[in-house]
Amino acid sequence: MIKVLFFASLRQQLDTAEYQLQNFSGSVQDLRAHLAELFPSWEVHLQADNVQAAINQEMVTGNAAVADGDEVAFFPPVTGG
Amino acid sequence: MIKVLFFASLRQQLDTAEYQLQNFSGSVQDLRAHLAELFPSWEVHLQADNVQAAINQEMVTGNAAVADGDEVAFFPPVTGG
Amino acid sequence: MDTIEVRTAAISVTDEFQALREGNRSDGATAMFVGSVRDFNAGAGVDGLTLEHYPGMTEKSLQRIVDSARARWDLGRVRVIHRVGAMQVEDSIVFVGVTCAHRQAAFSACQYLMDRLKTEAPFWKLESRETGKAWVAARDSDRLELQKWS
Amino acid sequence: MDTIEVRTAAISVTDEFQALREGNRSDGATAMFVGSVRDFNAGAGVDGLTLEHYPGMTEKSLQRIVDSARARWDLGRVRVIHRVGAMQVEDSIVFVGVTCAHRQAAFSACQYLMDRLKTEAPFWKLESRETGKAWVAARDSDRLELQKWS
Repeated sequence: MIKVLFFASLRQQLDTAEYQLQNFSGSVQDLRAHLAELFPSWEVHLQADNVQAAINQEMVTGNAAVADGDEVAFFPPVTGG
Repeated sequence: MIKVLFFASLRQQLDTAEYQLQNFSGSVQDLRAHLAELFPSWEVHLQADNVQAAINQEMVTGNAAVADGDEVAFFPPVTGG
Repeated sequence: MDTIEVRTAAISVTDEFQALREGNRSDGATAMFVGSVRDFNAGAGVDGLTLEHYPGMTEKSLQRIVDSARARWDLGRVRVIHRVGAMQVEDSIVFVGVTCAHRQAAFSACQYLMDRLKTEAPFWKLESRETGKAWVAARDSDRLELQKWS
Repeated sequence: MDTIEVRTAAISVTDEFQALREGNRSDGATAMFVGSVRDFNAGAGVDGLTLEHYPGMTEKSLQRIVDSARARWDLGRVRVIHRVGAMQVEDSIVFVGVTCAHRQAAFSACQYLMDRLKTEAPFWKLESRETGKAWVAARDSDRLELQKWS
């Protein structure tokens, strides 16, 4: 099982804070494509150039591998401080 | 009349905070030499390389001209903050 | 001694300064930065904002940034406090304070912590503007500021 | 809005921060520096110190430094408070605080004010050490720091 989290504007656009996925293997980029196939309305938001990703609370690039049990998060560029 | 002020370690070394002088004309450097002549024990302290000078509360270099009515100050490098 | 807090409670600069200084006899320098809610972001009047974060990752990210600052400079106490939730104009959003024996290192570390926090720590601002709510856009200038540390 | 004070009364960071922020809706950034009496200057234990200054020239010098900072950066409020007279270890000697719309300018201006104050403003420290009283020597490193502003 893979837990996928969405934050901030992305969470609002997808109207989803968390989504759980069974039986996935591939990269972060593959996961984005897979979710966009499952929910076509997500594609434009999830595939935006500036969307960032973390695996198990560490920032990663698109080719990082997702493993079973991982927590994967997608979010826009950060704006704290 | 010229008012001459001394601060910090220089004030302690000369044991003088203020000295008033009549009928002087010349540069700051000339004033140091003049005072060292008047008080030979001041020479080593007043002519030290790191002694700084101000005329009318503005920093100056040794060749600045001293005029009647001026307030001239001598002091060591500053150490505030 | 690091203190890292992500919290809804208001920030007290009085308390933060006291925690940085109390019993601290060896660090002559204290550099501090406070980021406040201002009312003219992007031209539209701002009434307040809501800070969202990624619980768990945010704290880890801040700790990594502080660790990295300590690896660069010999620091005394470091405090990073970031509010989340709803805030009003003039409220403090973030406090970063550093003590050090040396002034330049205190300034550099404080600025470094803010520069990295701004570009790495998972916080997002939702502003309440006259025209409605809007997510604040990240600024390229914040990314460019990182170059001075590389 | 400049506030420049040379005074014997203790410095309150609480009061200073409030004066920088109260009703300040446009400046999101506040950078502050506090210099404190520390106890290991030059290796000898320090109990306290006495700050001497040049009344009149000191205030003029600080005003000129603040004017020069304002010519370099678009600053909001600037506060420079320097204590004189007798102080104990852990007391605050100097507070410099700057508000600005931009973080980098706030940091730069605060550091610039301290760098120039350290090398130009007529203050002198007399330390009470275990070995007796001693005037603090100026440090070459303080003069070198000025180069980054030229």
